[in-house]
Amino acid sequence: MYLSDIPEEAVWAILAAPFVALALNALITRRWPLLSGLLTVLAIAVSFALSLWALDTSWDRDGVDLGFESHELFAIGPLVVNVGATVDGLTAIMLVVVSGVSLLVQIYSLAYMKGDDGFSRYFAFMSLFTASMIGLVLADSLIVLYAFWELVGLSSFLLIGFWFQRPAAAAAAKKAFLVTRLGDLGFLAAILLIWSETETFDIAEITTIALAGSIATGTLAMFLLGIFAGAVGKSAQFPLHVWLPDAMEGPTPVSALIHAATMVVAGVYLVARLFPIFQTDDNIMAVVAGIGGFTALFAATIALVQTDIKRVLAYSTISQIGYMMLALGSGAFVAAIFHLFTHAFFKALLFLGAGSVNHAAGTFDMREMGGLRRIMPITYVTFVIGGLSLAGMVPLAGFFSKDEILGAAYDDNEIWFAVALVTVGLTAFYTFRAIFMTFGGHYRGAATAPGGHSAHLHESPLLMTLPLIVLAVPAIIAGFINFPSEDLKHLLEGALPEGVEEHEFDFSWPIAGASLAMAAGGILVAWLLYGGQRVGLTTKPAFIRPVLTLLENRYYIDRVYEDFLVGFLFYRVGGGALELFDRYVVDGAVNGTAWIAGQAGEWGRRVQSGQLQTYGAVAFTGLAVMLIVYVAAVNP
Amino acid sequence: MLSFIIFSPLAAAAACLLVPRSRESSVKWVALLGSLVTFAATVALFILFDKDEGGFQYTERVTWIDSAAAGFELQYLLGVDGLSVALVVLTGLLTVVSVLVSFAIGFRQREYFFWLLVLEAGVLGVFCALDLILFFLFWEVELVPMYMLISIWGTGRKEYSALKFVLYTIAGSGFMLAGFLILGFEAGTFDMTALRDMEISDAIIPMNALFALLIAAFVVKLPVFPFHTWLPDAHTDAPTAVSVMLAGILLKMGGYGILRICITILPEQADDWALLLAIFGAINVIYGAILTLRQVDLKRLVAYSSVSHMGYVLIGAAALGEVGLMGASLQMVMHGLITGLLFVMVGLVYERTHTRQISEMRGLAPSMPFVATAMVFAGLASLGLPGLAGFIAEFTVFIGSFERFEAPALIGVFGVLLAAGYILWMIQRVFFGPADEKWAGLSLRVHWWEQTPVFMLGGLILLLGVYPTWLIDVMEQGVVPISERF
Amino acid sequence: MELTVEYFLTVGAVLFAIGLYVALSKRNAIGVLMGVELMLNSVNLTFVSFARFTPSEEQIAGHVFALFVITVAAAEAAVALALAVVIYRLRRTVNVDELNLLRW
Amino acid sequence: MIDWSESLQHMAPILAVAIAAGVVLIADLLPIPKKWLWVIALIGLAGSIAYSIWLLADDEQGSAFADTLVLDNFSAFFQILVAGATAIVVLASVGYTERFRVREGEYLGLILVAACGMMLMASTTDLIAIYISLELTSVSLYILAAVMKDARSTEAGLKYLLLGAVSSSVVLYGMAFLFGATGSTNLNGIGEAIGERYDDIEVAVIVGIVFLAGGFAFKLATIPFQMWTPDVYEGAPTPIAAFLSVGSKAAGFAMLLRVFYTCFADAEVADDWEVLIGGMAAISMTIGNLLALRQTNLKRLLGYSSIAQAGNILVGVAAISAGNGEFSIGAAGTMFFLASYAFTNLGAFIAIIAISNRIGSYEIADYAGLGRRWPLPAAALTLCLVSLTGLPVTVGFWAKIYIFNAAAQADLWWLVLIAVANTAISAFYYLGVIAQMYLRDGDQPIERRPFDIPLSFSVAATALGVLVFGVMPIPLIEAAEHAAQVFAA
Amino acid sequence: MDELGVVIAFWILTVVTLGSALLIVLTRNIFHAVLSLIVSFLGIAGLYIILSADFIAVAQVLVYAGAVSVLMVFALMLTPREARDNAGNYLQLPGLALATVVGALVAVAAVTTDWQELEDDEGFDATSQLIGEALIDKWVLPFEVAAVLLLVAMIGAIMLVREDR
Repeated sequence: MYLSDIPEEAVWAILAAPFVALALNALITRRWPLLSGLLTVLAIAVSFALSLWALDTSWDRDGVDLGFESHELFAIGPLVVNVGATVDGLTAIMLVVVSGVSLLVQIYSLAYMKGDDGFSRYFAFMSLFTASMIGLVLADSLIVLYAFWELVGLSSFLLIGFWFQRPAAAAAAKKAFLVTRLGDLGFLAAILLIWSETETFDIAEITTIALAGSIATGTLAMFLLGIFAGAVGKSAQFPLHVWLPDAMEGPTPVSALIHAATMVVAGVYLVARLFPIFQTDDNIMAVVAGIGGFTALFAATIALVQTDIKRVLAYSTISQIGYMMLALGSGAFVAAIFHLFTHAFFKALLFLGAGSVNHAAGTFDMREMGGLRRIMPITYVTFVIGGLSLAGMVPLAGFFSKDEILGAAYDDNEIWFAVALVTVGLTAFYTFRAIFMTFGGHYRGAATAPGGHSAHLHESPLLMTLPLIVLAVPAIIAGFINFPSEDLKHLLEGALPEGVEEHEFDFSWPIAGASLAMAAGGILVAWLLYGGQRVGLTTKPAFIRPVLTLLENRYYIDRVYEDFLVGFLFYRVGGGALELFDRYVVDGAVNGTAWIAGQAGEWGRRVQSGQLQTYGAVAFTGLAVMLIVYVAAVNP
Repeated sequence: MLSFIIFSPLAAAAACLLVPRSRESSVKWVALLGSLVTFAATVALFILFDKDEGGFQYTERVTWIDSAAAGFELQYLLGVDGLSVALVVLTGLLTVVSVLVSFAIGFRQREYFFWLLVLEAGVLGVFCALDLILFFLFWEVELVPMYMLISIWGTGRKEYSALKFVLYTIAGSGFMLAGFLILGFEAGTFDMTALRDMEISDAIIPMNALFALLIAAFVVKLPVFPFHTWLPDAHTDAPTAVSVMLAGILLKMGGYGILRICITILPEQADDWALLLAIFGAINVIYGAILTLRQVDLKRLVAYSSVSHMGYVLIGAAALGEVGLMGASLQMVMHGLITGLLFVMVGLVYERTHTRQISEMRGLAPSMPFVATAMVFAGLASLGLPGLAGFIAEFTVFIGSFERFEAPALIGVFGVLLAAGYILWMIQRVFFGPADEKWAGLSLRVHWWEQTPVFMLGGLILLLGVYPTWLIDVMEQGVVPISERF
Repeated sequence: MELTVEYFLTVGAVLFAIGLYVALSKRNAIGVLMGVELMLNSVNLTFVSFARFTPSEEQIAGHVFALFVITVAAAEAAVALALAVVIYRLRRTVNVDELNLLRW
Repeated sequence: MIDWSESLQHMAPILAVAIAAGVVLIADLLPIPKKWLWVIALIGLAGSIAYSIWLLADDEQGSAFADTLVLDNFSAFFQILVAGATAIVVLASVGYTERFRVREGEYLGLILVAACGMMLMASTTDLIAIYISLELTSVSLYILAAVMKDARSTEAGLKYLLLGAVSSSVVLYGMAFLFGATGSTNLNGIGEAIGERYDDIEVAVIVGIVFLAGGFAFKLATIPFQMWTPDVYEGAPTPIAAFLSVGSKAAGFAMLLRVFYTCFADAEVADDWEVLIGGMAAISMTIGNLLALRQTNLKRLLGYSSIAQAGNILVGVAAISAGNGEFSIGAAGTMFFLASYAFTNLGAFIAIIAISNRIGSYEIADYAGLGRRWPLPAAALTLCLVSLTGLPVTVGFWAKIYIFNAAAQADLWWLVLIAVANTAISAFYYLGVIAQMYLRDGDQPIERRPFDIPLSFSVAATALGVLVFGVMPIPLIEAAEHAAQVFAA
Repeated sequence: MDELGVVIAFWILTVVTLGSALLIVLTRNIFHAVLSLIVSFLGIAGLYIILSADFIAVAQVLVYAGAVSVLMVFALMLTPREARDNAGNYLQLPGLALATVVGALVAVAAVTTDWQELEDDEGFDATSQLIGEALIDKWVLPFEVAAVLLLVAMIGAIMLVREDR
């Protein structure tokens, strides 16, 4: 629109800048923490600027891939691994989201992480994450995408476990890595499968081949399921959602960037990237929609009872990604990315707000907060904006994107529409429950925060509030990018191959009205229960208590996974049995052989009694046997 | 050139013995110098190696024992192709690493470095030998040094472990020898270069049994379930440097043998056996990984992880295609680097804490940041993180084997998850968590001889993970002729 | 009836068996030696029978063989008895059962 | 009639030793220093070796004494082997006899006579001559085993004698049947007769084969006549045990090869007995190795090891069908292995003599820490044990490969498999001794004694042999193959 | 060989030989055992005569029945009375079984083999000359070796028995 076309070198520079920051952080600036931070911010700023350029270029080209060449990394016979950059509408949008949110979060972190021992390490990891995420969206081949996919997993692991001295953080980091990797197995298997079919990793080529129908439906379905498994893991969809709430052990900016705005939506991006193939198979689309819809509702219900503000947001994230999956499953490609786009802003905003609250209160437990609106006005206002956007109040960003999803769901499958609609209400409820508990009423916290420091309640410094304010803007207005303008649609549809249809959105008053009503109702209920000085239900009816217990224990899914499936069944029973097998059967056979040989030797020694005639008797027995056997064998 | 590479460690070993007892502490410098010379030679070999020219290079052929009339003609026949040249360099590198990490060895240093360098010579010989009997000779050379190294300088049940290792190896290699002799009788030569141009279709025992004999030593060495139990014992009780050598190079002798001898010489039988090999490879991966998860001893954990990782070699080799074989070969080199690094790190941890029980460690990261960082790095490489060496190899194995054997390949993929499980679990328990007061007083000092190997190995792991072409191009020269047999 | 070589061979075989039995079952070392002498005698009988009944290059060879066996047996007996005397001197027994310092 | 001059010339290597024996016995009676006796013995042995080599170089071959004795490559090989082994044993005995006050005259004389007997065993081709040489060897060795005249030594002597006598009755019975069936005492005659009418006399020949193999087993120390071995090795003076394990065994194998490869070479017969011998080999090595596992006394351990090694050597004998028209590969393997074994086992025994002379014990436990405290003999012993295990770079490695190769060429793959499995078992106890010397610390006092030059020389010679032929085995192999040309068919 | 006298002599001698050999097994007194042994040797000598082996028969009587037996008696005399029993060891029954098997095997082999017997042969007239000639011609080597053997045995026996310490 404004600039000339972006050259390939500049695209690579988007990726390279944070990598350079990583290398410098790791090798040189360890001793000067502030320098590390500034360096990272600078690098990401460069990336962001270039990303905007890429977006501009992409806009000029109607979102169609710019068609950069792939470069061969290595080749083993038919196995050729190429590295190349895809820059189409989808990528451009993602680039901007990733580098933009990242930039703001890094600025925020400069203040938030101040004084931490691992300040430099933190920014190194953050650079690694940003670079990997950029690589992920740029990748033009599945294998490179997978590589960066794993790297973002790694950075997520490193950042969740950033405060590794805390056992909970260390455990959460491991859990996050392993659970996502479980999904990645499907991804990897899908890559193997598709390679054995097509002998290429190039996404565009695979898409072309798949659309041409030259891959058997069953095989293609297996491929898509594998890919979707990867997406489910990374995007914390049911049943692999368990890692995300625990991941809140990481520093809050990390949660904002990685576990709300960018990495967790990589699954959505992946499905969107392969949307042309997905949409060929209705069954798989139903699976995607089903998982998404179910997760949206399921996670929202858990969020209802959480007392940790970050966990509320975490379950909210799971739920919102469920919406995106539902949209994709319903064929609403644009709606999904639209929601991804808006969600990135308001959810990052909410997380950063929570971090700001924590910065003051020293805790994330909402039962120990309250009344913060007076002390932290900027945080309060921006948080409410984010909350309204999340709840889907018109005319904030969240409303428009969610409305498109509801519309698509309605056209596709009414059950999931109903579910999504209910979830709107729940979303509004838990969001405002959190707002009321945190900012409303009086301060309930202890005089001292955990760790013995006195809680010094105050508004956060400018470096922290500035990103909040900046993020609040798109949280409000980002909706207009696609409604009513359809700019986003224009950009994204270019990324789809010719002939691939996506769901056409028509604004419908009844749906919008219902959605708004649900949201308002949710907020109202939240006010009734938590507004003012209220702290929820004082007397709990009998019928609701088991439900609450179930929700507070997150449907016992974590417990079943960790304690029963992995801890008991796999580790104790399976592993234990195998260990015993290894020790007593396999190794036992070895030692047993040695023992038998030794015993035979011992027994033989005893026969060697020193008694002369025994020797003679043995000799003649041997002789007789030799003769008999010989004669019997020769049979003269 | 190859003779120089093989015999220079021997010369250095002899020099180690000549150091007077009164100046025993300087023997490590002699050993370091010797290993560096050898390493330099191997690097030169790698650089000078002409990857565009086929066949074996730098061949040396001298008739050693000429008793052709008795069907027994031994040639001192050396040569390298792309496959062996990579392993030769790996050996040179890991020996330097081993010598460096042995700088802290406190007693009987002369003998120690003597045996270490003799070991290197034997291993180099295995990778360069092109005559079956010569191969066998070098194969056996390694036994006495290993026995001595483990049983004198080891820890724990060191004699038991050393003996177990030796007996297992001798038993396996004995059957291999039987196979060689039967093969040689049938073919009339022990010359591998000649054998690989032959079609051997008949022997005094069924051909598939002959294949089993030939592979016997290699499945013990690799090791393949259920012949693996010597490995955790030997690794655990060996001194650090020997664990590095053992896991880094000696296991590769098994994989190398399978590629160079079993598959190359008897392709038809390899085809018959492929499914079984793949199944056992898959068992190895899963079985080894699950047992790794159960380990409470840090070194044993790494040892069992080797069992798991060597399963990939088998899976890749069983695919019998260019990609699979390449994957197996790559996995050997990469695993050599990665596990070498892991064992170095375990050694450094042990040096500081004097325990290997994971339960006794907790929150070590602040007490030893360098070690912790390097260990995490090595662990990530081991669990197949893209961008590090292990991923390239494992991925190639999966691609290569999936076309032929889907299920073993997928089981192998599952092993990647388990690998993440045991590595992360180990890291979590050892380095993360609140620091234990027990370790508060540990010196933060890291000696240069501890740092150097880490940077050498770590740098290569990263380099190969990002840009492996330079290695692949060379190795392909050796792998393609094998895959062309099918 | 015609006495053929088989008769003599059978006598030799039975004698060999008896000699073996004596050698295996007697506790006294000299008893064992007696058994051995019987076995050698049975061999001699066999040789001489063959010399009488079966054709050979040198018909007398059987006799010569037997003669050498007799000679050697005598020499061995001398050495054996000398040993028995020495052992008796050292250990006050020539009971084979008790000569088991060397075992296992 | 006998051409005496030619006959005597053909047995000159044996005569040289015999004359040396006579001179030693007479000189013992004269009032001259005893050390001259050793010199005389060594001169006789050296002369014998020199003469054998000269005869070989001259390609002087032929039969003697009406075909009861031949001089060919085969007998020359064994004459040199036996004389060499005897010389080493003599060298190792100097200090030993002094320490235990054994009378040098008789001791040396008997050793030389036994050596004569062994050389005759390898050279004679007539059943009667074979028998009498066998007995000459045996009787001398019976006495030598008992020469210490203490309880253990005499017990060993008596056991050795009585079992030896029984075994020779078995041999004789076999010979009698062969004689009766073929009408000949000459090996070639027997072979021809069997070739002509095997079907008629099959049963008698089978009895002959089994009884000869069984009876010879006594000399070879293989099943079924193997049980005396550890007892006698333990009780006999150590140099004599070494002599038994090398010289007597080599002569026994020479005899076995000569008889079986001449008389029973007919393919129809050989197909059957190669399985018999192979079976004996397999069982011998297994029993020897298994029983050695739990030994605590080094001499007994070597006794069992000698049974196992004899099993290995029998593998070569069993491989009669491996031939190439030029020479018998099986026989060549047997001889190469014997030569290698001579170096190795003599080396082991002599190193043990050297060590045990000083520490006064043959218990393995008392060898603890010797690797540090007395490195050179310990290194020599280690080298020999490594060679016995069959690991490179020692001569035992090549011997094992060569002999297994011969078996593979004779289609005896099952035997090769059993043999290689046994190698692993044997490694266990051989390494156990090495472990004792290098891994543990011990405080068994090492007695200070004057430097024993002849003993040290023999240790050095054998260890060097093990090592040098470990690198360059081709001279030994060629010698063995040259000698095996006798059995070209 | 079908003259009645010879046949009868054969059977009598066989019975004497084997019977007295069995007596060695059965008698409790070792002197009686030696006496039985002498009788058995004499019986064998008789069988030799049937086989027209006059020289061997004489040698048998002289060496076995004479020298060896006397030697045994002599050795027994050197040991005290209580050491002179002729008891059996634990191998009584196994030994019997084993001896029976071995004997039976050999006997069966002897009977089943088709020995090529001489036709109408009357045996040797006198053997001593034949033996003598054989010993200095064809088997002169064994003859000389036997001489050495006897010398060695003598030296050895003397050396062993001599008390020099």
